This record gives sequence, C-alpha cells and structure tokens, in this order.
Amino acid sequence: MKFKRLLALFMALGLVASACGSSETDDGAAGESESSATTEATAEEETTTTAAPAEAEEPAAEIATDFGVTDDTIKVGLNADLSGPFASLVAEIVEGQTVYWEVVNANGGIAGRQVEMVVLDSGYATDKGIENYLTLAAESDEGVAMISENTGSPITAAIAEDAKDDDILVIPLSWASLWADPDIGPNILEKGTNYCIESMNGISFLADLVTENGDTPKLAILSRPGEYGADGFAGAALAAELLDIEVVYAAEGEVAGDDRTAVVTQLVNSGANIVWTTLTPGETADIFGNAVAQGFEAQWSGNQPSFNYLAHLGGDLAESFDQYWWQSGYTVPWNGNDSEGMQDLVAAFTELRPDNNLSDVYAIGWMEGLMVQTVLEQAAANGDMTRAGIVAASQEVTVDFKGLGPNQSWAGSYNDSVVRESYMFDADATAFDIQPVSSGTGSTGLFIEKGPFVSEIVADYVFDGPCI
Amino acid sequence: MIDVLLLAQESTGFFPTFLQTLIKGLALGSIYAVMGIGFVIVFKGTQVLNFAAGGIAMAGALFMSILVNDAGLPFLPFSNPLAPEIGTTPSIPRWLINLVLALIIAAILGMVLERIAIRPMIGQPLFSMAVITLGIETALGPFNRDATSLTARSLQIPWGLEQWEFLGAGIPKSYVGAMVAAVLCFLSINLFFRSRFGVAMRAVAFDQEAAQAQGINVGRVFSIAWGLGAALVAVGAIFYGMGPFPPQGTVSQEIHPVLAFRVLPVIILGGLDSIPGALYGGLLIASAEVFAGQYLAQWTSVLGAGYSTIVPYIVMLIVLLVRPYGLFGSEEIRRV
Amino acid sequence: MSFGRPHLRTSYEQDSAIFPTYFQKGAAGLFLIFIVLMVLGNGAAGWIPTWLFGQTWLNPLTLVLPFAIAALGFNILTGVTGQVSLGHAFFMGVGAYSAVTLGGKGDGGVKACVPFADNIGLLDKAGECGLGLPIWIWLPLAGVFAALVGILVSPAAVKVRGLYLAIVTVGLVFIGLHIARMLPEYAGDYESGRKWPKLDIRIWKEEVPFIDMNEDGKWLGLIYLTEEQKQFFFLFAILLVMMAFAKNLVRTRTGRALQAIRDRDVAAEVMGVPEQHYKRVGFAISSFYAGIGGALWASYQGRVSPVDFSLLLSVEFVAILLIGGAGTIAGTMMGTLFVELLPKAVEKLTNWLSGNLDSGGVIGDLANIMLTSGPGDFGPVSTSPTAPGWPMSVFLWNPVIYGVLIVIFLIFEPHGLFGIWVKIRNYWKGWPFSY
Amino acid sequence: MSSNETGTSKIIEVEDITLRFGGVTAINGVGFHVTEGELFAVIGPNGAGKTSIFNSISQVYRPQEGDIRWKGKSIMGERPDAIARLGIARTFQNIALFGQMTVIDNILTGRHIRMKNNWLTGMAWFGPAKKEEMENRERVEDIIDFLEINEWRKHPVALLPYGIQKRVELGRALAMDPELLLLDEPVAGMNLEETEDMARFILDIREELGISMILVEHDMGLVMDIADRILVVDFGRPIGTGLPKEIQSNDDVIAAYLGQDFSEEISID
Repeated sequence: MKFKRLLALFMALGLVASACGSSETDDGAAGESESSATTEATAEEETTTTAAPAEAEEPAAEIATDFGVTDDTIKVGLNADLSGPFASLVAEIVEGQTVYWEVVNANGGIAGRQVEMVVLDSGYATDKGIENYLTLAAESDEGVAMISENTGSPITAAIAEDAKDDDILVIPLSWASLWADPDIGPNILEKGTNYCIESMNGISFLADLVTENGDTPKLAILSRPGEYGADGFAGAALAAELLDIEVVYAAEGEVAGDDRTAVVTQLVNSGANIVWTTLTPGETADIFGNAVAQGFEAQWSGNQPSFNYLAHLGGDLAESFDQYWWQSGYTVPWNGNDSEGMQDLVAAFTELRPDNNLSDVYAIGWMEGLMVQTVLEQAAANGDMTRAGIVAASQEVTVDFKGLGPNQSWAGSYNDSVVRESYMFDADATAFDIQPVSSGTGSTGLFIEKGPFVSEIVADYVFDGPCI
Repeated sequence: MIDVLLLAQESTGFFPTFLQTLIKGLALGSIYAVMGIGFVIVFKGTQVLNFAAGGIAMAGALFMSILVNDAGLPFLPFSNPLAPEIGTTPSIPRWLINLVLALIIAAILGMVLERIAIRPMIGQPLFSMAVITLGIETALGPFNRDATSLTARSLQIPWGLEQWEFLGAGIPKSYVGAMVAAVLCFLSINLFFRSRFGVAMRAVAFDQEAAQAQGINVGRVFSIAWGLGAALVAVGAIFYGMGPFPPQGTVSQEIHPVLAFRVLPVIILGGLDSIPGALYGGLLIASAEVFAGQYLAQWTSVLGAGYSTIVPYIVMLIVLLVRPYGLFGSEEIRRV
Repeated sequence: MSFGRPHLRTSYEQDSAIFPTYFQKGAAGLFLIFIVLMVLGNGAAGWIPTWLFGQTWLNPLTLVLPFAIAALGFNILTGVTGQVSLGHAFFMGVGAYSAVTLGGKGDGGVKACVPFADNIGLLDKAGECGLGLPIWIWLPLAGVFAALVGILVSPAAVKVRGLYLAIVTVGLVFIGLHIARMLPEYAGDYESGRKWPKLDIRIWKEEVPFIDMNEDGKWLGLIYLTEEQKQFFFLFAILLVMMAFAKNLVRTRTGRALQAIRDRDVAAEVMGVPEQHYKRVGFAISSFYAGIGGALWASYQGRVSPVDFSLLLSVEFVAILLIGGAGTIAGTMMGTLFVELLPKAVEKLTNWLSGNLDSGGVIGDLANIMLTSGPGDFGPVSTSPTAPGWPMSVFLWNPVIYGVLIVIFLIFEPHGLFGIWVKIRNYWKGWPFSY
Repeated sequence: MSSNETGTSKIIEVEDITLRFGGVTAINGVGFHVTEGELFAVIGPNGAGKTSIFNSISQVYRPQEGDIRWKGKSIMGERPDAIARLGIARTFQNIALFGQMTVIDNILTGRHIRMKNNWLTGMAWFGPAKKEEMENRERVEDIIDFLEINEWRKHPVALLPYGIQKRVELGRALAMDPELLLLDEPVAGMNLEETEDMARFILDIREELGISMILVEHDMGLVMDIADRILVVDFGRPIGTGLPKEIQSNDDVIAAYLGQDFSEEISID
C-alpha cells in the first residue's frame, strides 16, 4: 500500500511537471499516458539537478545566504490561521500556495533549490502569531528565508516592527492600507488592492448603478470594530466625500456583538439605497437578511471578507443576494477568465487535487507563490539570498500575476506602487454548486461583472499613507 | 448623525415596530428557553452544568443539515432515504421527520458523551463535572468547525424567509416556528416529568444513592437526562439557524458556536434547577436584549457598539445581587 | 546531617520552611542552576543539554512564565479558596491595560486619558492614552489596579456560590470585552491592540534604559546575554518572587483562612474566619497575580489585542489547574508548562511521525495508522497542514487533544500531574516495597 | 472578662428563642443561662432542636424571636465570625474539619482570631508574621500534646480515623482560647475507650482551663456524670432544667425522653 501511494504521488508530481513544463506550447499533459509521464518526470529531474546551476548562470556557491537558504532548499514560512475564525479560507489559500510550490519544485525549484514551506498555525490569536513569528524568524537553521504569508492585520501589525528589525520580508494576508505607513518600511510586502481603495471603487460602481436608474445615491456604511472595519470605513467615507454622496447612516465600528437589531433598525429607517459593508460573513448575513425581511431595498456591496459564498449562496438568502448583492474583490474567481495564470492554476488543481472542493481563494495562495518566486529569483540573480537581500530584491521586481490580478511592483513611493484596480462580481445563486470539486465544472457562483477597473476618484487620489 | 436619528423615529409607525420587536423577543426567548431547559434537565438529572451544550447543539444542527441535503452520510455506505431530492427544498412533513431523526442522533451523541465522560465521575465535586464538559466542548469545537468549513451547511427550511403581515408588522414564519417548538418542548417535558422516568429522575436529583437503593437505575436516568438535554439544545440550535435569525438558514461557523454561552444568563436567572425558571428567564432575557437593541439604538455611541450582547449579563448581575440563587432557583439551606 | 529524613527537625521554623531539609534545599538550588545553565547554553558549560532550551524552545518557554504567574493567582482563588472563576482573563486584561496606560507611549496626550474623549469631542480621532512611566511603577500598579477591580466586583461575586459564581464570572469576561471595545483610548484597536511598554528597566523616562532587555549585550556589564535570555531571566526572577509570595501566603494565617473557606465555609465562619471578607481577599490577591501576569504577558509580546482576553484564556487556566493539580504551587507550574507547550509538542510529534512515515518498524506503523498522506489512505490526522475537511490537520487536532486531556485527567487522575509526581516520589521512597 | 466571680455571673443568657424554617418550628421558646466555669448540658431526642440551639448561639441561624445575650449584651444579628471573636468556640455533630488541611493547620486555623498577620505581612513572611506564626505554632503543639494526637500532626484530617477527627475538632475549638465551648455530641459514635478518653479531656479542660461549656449529648451516662446542670428539650420545646438528680426524677422528662433513650443506649452499648 505504501509503495502504491508513493508511486501515485510520484506520478502525480511527474504529470504536473510535464504539464507545467510544456504549458506554454501545450495545454497540459492530461492526454499523455502515465508511463511516459513518469519517465519524462524522471528525465526532467535528472536534467534539473545537472542543469540548474548552469541555468542560474552562476554556481550556487556564489549566492550569499544567511538563514533559511541552503544549497538545495529554500525555506519559506507561513504564519497562518488554520484553527481560528478564518481557518477555512486560510487553509484554502495555503493550499493554493502548497500546490504552487509542488509545481515549481517539480520544475526544478528556484535557483536549483527546492522550496520548502514551514507552516505554523496562529489561530488568529495575536499572541500565538507573535510566537510563530519568533520561531520563523529565528536566526538559526530553523529560521526561514522569508515569510510568504502572514494572516491578518492584527498579527501583521504586531510583528511589523520586529520584521523591520530582523530585516525579513513578510507578505501579509491582509488588505489593510496600514502597510503604506513609511515607518513600517519595505519589509511588509502588501499584496493587491487595499480595503480603502476597494471601498472607493465599489462605492463608485454602486453609485453609477443607482444614478443610471435615475435615483440620487444615499449611502449607508456599516463597519465592524478593528483595523479592517476602520480601513474599509475610511475608504467609504472618502468616496462619499469625493463623489459628493449623502451618507444617511454611518455605523463606524458599530457592528459588534451577537445582536444587531440596533444596526438593522437604523439602517432600514435611514432610507439608504447604497449599502457598503466592512463586516464578517456572519454579520453581513444577519444584517442583510433582516433588512431584506423588513422590505429594505438597496444595492449592496462590501469589502471582500464580508462575503462568503458558502454561507450566503448556500442559505435561505441566496436569492436575495443574487438580487441585491455585488461582490467586490481583488482576484479573479475560480475559472473566472481564460488568462494564462488561471489556466495554470486550474490545471494544477485538476491534476494534483482532483477531489478538493474548488475555491476562489486558491488564486490568492497561487499569487503569493508567484510573488515569492519572482522576488527570490531576483534575489538569486542579484547573488544575495540573505534575508536583507530578499527584501532588497522585492523593491526591484514587477510581479506578473498572469491575469489572476493586477500586476504589482513596490518600487518608488506608495502612491506610485499602490494597486488601484479592483473587481466587481455578480453573485449568481443558480450557478452556485453546493459541493463543487476542482476537477469538475462547478462554480462558486461569482462572475466578473466589471474589472479590473479603477474608478475616477481612485485614479486621481494621492495616497501618501494609510487611510486610517 | 442627528438627522439620521430623527428619520429613524418618523419612518416606521410605533406600533408595528413594537409588535415586531415583541415577536422577535418572544422567538429569541423561545430558543433561549428551549436551550435553557436542556441545561436544566442535565443539571437536575446529573448535577452537571453542561458547558458542552454549545458543541452538542451545533453538532445537532449539523446532523440536520447532513440529513436534509442528501449529500450522503459521512462514514456510512448508504445515504438518507428520507432526504429531499438534491437541490430541492423538502416539504414540511419530510423536513419534520428529518428533524426528529437529527434530534435522535443528537440525543445519542449526548448519551455517548455521558457514558464515556460523565458516568465515571459520579460523586465528584460539581466543579470537576462542569470542567469535564468544558473539556468536551473544547474537543467538539474543531469537528464542528471542520464540518462547516467546506460545504454550505444549509438547513433547507421549508418556509425559508416567508412572513405573515399582521397589523402592519412582518412576522416571519421562522419566529412562529421557534415559538411552537418551544411550547411543544415545554409541554412534552412537563408530561415527561409526570411519567415513571420523570419521577425516577426527580428521585435521582434528590439523592443519587437513596434512589439507587430504591431500585432506580441511576445510570439510565443519567443517560436519559443527557439524551434529552442534547436533543433540546439541538432544537434550539436548529431553530436559531433559520432566517431572519443571524445564520440565515445555515449552520454558521461564526454564530452557532457561541449560542450556548448566551443561554448561561438565562439559566442563572431562572435558577439552575427550575424548568419554569428557564422558560421565564429565556423570555425575560431575550426581551431585554431585543428591546434594548431596538429602543436604545440611538444611544449606541454612549453604550458602545454591540451593547445589546451584554444586556443579558447585566440583567443577570443585577438579579444575582438581589437574589443569589436566581429568580426561581431553590435556595440551599446551609447545613452545618 | 539529615538527608531527607523527615523527623529530624529541631525548630518549628525549620518545620514550616518551604524546603525543610538540606536535601530539598540542595535539590531546589541545583534545579535553579541547571535551568540557568541550560538557558545560557553551550557557552557556559559544554555538557548542558541545550537542545531543550535551545532557540526553538526558549521563546515558548519564556511565554509560559507570565502565564505561570497568572496561574498562581488562579490557583489561589480556585485551588486554595475554592471559588470557581472563569473570569481570570478579565483580570489579566485589567492588568495589561493598566500597564499600557501607565507605561505605554500615548499619542493623544493627557486628553486621551479621559474616557470617551473622542465621543465628547475632545479628540478628533481616537488617540491612545499612555503616560510612559517606568516598569517599577507600572508593574506593581498593574497588579494593584486588577486587585482593586477584583474588590469592586466582589459584592456580586462573594454572594453567589459554586457554579453560579462560575457563570457570573463568564459574564465578567464578556463585559470586559465590551468595555475594551468602547475604550480604544486605553485598549487600542479592538483586533490588533496597541503597543505595550517593553520590559526594559528605566529609572525614570530617560531614553537609554538602565537595563536594556531588548538588545543583545552585556547585562549590568557583567555577562553577555541575548535579548531572549535577558527576558527569560527577568521574567523567571519575577516568577520566583511571586511563587515565594504565594507559598508564604498559603502557609500563614490568611492562607489557612482561605483554605478553611474552601473546605467548610460554615465551620470557617464559626471559627472566626469572616467568609465574605476572605473571599474578597482571595479575589483581590488572585486578581493581583492575574494583573501582573497580564501586564508581563502583554509587555513580553509587545502587542496583545483585546479579543485575546477571552473566555478561552480563562478556560486555559482551568485546564492548567486541573491538569497540574489544584492547590499546589508545584502543580501549577507543571500544569502551566504542560498546557502551554502541549500544542507545540503535538506539532513536533506529528512532524516527526510524518518524517518517519516510510521508516518501517513500530514508529512507521504508528505513523501509518495515525496519518493520512494522500487520497485513499486512512488516518485521522492529515500530513498536510492545510487540507480542509476530513482528515483534519494537526492544528485542528490540537484543541481536540487539549479537551480530551482535560477529560482524561479529571477521570483518571483528579490530583493532576502533581498527584502523579507524588505517586512516583512515594514509589521511589518506598522502593523496593510497593507500599 | 472583668467579672471573675466563678459560678455566679451569667456568661450567656438565652431568652425564649424561637427559630422557624418555613413552616417548621425547630426551636420554640427555649431559654437558659450558663454561668462562668459551668458545664451545662442540653439533652433531648433526635430532632429535638439541640443542634439548632447551638446554631442559634453561633448565629449561623437567626432566631425570629427571643434574645441571646453574651455577658449582658445582645448578640442577635451578629455574624458568626463576630460571635467567634467574642470567645465562643464550638465543635460539630457531623465533624466539620477542613478536610484537605493537616491537623496542625486545622488547629492553627482555630488560632485565627488570636493572630494578627494579614495577607500582606503573610506574603512577606520574614519579620512579625514569621514570629507570630512560630509563637502560635508552639501553642498548637501544646494542644496537640494535650489531646495526644502527636502522631497524626502532618496528616490531612480527611484521612484520619473518626475518633481522632473528633479530638482534632476539639483541639481546633480549644485553640481559639474560648470562654465558652459548645460541644455538639463529642462522643457520638465512639466506642467505650474513646468515650472515656474524651470525657477525661472535657473534665481536664474544665478543671485546668476553667472554660464554661455547653454540651449536647446522647450518652446519658456521660451527661449525668459530668454535667452541672441539664436542660431537656423535645420537639423544640424546653421540658425541664435542673441538676442531674432533679432531671432524672422529673416525670415529664422521663415520659418524653429518658425511658426511651435509656433503652436505646443499652442497645447501642
């Protein structure tokens, strides 16, 4: 049994290797027979080991390293929430990155080195997150070269200063505009659109919808306490100011606790026709459901974490969400376009994880992988894979997300490098499939309505620091 | 801000708002009461304060969701023959049959937990027993979380979000359903306590050893108390899953796990050992919570966001300062 | 010379000492030296097994120390006084926020220290309140404030008994979270919290600390220590002092009164021990410990968010008490180590098992039974940390193991680790006789 | 404390107290007094309300009617610990020792009201607290010697034999240096030898320490031998008070109590 399993794993790896190796010319290796895939993989492994140094055009020995990088491996760390409130999402994001490295490693890795993930669980608790950071950033053999995912604004804020001291690169899994703070430095390599800009784009989109119908937009903003809520709220308030929209109800940080009667009452009575939420999925469902039940009609949207297709399209509210909800986001949903990146991602999951539920957030993990690879390859090309060298390399690269999201670079001022594009999705309850698998044709029920797009107010706005 | 508040008072009539709030309070109160009775029965039968109720309740709701979604039964080679067809909402009778099935499974879970973790502890201090259930709660949590993380856990409520119009107020069918469920539970528990088992349970609650000596099978009473308790909290969780309650027709990873903790003030107020107390306590606490949420909304900036969540605890503290054994609990005479 | 012979004591003082015999004194001393040498690592003595306290374990171990202090307090309230509290997290929070208010850096000036300052229009934006005082002020006061709050809530707490108290204190935790949300001037952002003062010792508010605890370097010009080592020793010293206090408390008049209330409250009153007064004292002392523990925890971490002071934290202390053994200081220490380091140990074990998946033999078989490494394999634990659904990842198993251990300890060893230790000790004392 | 006229001054006066629990009247108009140095006994059948009288004196229960005076001052409404500080100590019918504490600690707890160190000085240990602890420890060792329980000193009391526990309880009460000692069935459930030991301790206490005592007891032989005066209660009502001789010849008492109890006693022994 053990042998069989090993063989299966080996073959799977081989398939992906060939799939990715030839993906530019051929659309995957699904048609190839298993035996040929195996031999090809073996052959490729051999060539990799011999050819890698030659490809890098300089012997591995000449690359300066300190912690987490050896002659044959690069360790990247993940400080992820795998048992806390965001566990289901984060687990899928980490899965996305895991599959990405499986593909990359099968293709010979980075600079002839295999990428090894060190995954630690924070449970979304700050204390545990800090403890994990200290483990990952240890200045010894146990440390990692960089942190390829750090879940959550709170934990990222908590370790930002240490990361600067340790000069270690951290990719936060958090879209708060906080990482624009010059004090935080280049170590926190923010990814994608921030909540603030997302709110501005989203409200512009909703306002256009309402105006097209001949109404005057009246905005209600709902946010929860905390940095996420504050950032989303700040963007929404800014948008209202710039677009000159009346804010009829502003619940800044007021959505808290288990009973939201107060918020629903005020929302319904406010007469708003645009609602922007910066909430958790549970809070969104409660407020949305109760407001709709009381006959409240408006165009709703909110920052990406407000929505969860399982909770929202799988419950009784599915039709209402279909009718009133526009989902905002930073990445293309599963099979949402036919870009190169999406094809790679879908192919890899179809091959390597055929039984996994499909998910829109695999793309996020995949994009983290792309970021890390680009940065590390630049560092290798610079001949400096020390932690500081990796941080320096991150300022020189432009990451091509191959159509999964807007490309990004971190050079220059924040205003120059900030990502201004976001997406708007249409929620489709009928397309939603309760238990889709990645090898099937199911859907999470989200389709791109518009995007990537930059609203006028965002295009003109000068971002010189965090919105909050 | 001020403009908004004025608007809030004008746009809806006073009476419909009041009626709506009252119904919501009663519905939430019914759920608190049913879960409260679940706590009380376990306490009466086994002298255990069941902190694991939350985990058991959510597991019960999960069983329900598995049964009505016909996604096949986990770890079993067959699927549920009574389940509705995939993608359709079940008829009410079929849904109710599945509900009963789910409650039976929840009761079995309760009995199994009692047999492995509570039975060996008979005669130990109350605190140790309560902490055992804290351990169970901790251990059940990840399973619940894991089960809800991958697929939508719809409860397939036949009446969905439909509501009746009554005197200008919208009255959701789910609210009425919760009230009916509470009344049925309360009546059947009262009947139960008049039956032979009920008498046996009261005897055990009074004195375990004496009851044993009288030929009462104490172990069976323990089992039944836990089975009933588990089924009752599961009823609460399932009906709380219906919209327009927050989970909106699903088993919620965010909301369900903390539901049972919100019932604690209820049983403290009613007294740990009083079934009518749980009923009155549930209605009182829920009304306080809902009315505070509705009518103090304009003071949110003073009371703090989410103030209605702690209203039950404040009510509880005030009551306990006056009556340390709750409103209905029996005061223990200090023996020397 | 008396080597561990219990009957050869010549004075009552000696009889009631913490370590009554020379043997025990020596053992305790050796143990201390051993810990110090292990933390110092190879530089000090080559033969010390540094793997235990090496880089991997030093940080987690340091984190245990503030928890141990708070656990001592919980033990005084629940183990010694018999008052079951689930509100310990709340008092830790009070201590932590007192510390950050007194010692932290504020950006809102004194105005920010007025509660609801931003609501009544004193501040444009929520500033943070911090007075920037040195540690020798904020640390004791953190404990004192927590104790005062303990006394403040005690009118409700001393009236109710048993499980009612447990639930009342649950309410305390929720109310505390609500207050934290209402007062961002003190608590900082609800989810990410704010920055705590570091453990550095300053004489007053000067720039360069008298003893710098956050840079590697010579300590007091005597010995070269890393940052981690400095913090460990500092916290360890405080823990030792707090342990001595707790031990002294238990062996003097107040401690006996507290225990008397636990064992027989009515009889205690008839003996002249005012029950409510001593329950209050128990509450206050326990809160004092919680406050100090909370302040040190937050300072060591540098940042803690209000949501971390949740019911889960309180439950952790219940687990510590029961797993360690109620009422004893050694038990508290064992319990804290066990509970706090368990998740890490489980993780390491799973990693080790998955590394041995194909090694054959007993370990390989065990790994095969326990772990699932791919589709078609059966085992409860997934080797992939990220696979959602069944089988569950080790991170989801961690809380399960923790919960099951609470159950197992209560059923099979009600006296906890301390009880096991006593059994082992008695076995060796009596060896070769079995009783 | 000032009046030292042994045998004449009333140390405690109980005046027509009535105690009810809901509908049940536990004590109904009981009154008596105890003079200094006197050994007063209360007898009566089970459930007659003897222990309730003790509980009323220690104010664990609050009688609804009547008055209890300690040296002429009413103590009604005081808290039990205040009563203890006045100098009233007691033992319990069903032993109420602090089970998890050792014998030494139990008796030291008796010293609680005579000690001064508080939690602050206690935590510091060195200095006055330590000195006081040592002094009181000496006093406790004296009591342990007196009660002949040396070998049990370091054991948790819950593990001790019944007879020893009774002695420890007596020791704990003695440690309070009381002026009045309430003994609730000190020899209940003891065999003859243990009973004799306990009787000897009681007499020693009375002679050496001159402490007044109220004794509730079933063992008629013991009561008749050592009591100065006796109160008989039945169904919460007082039936008669007087010297042992008078009680033995009181017709009411014989009818209500003695005959039946003598036969019980015979069957026990």
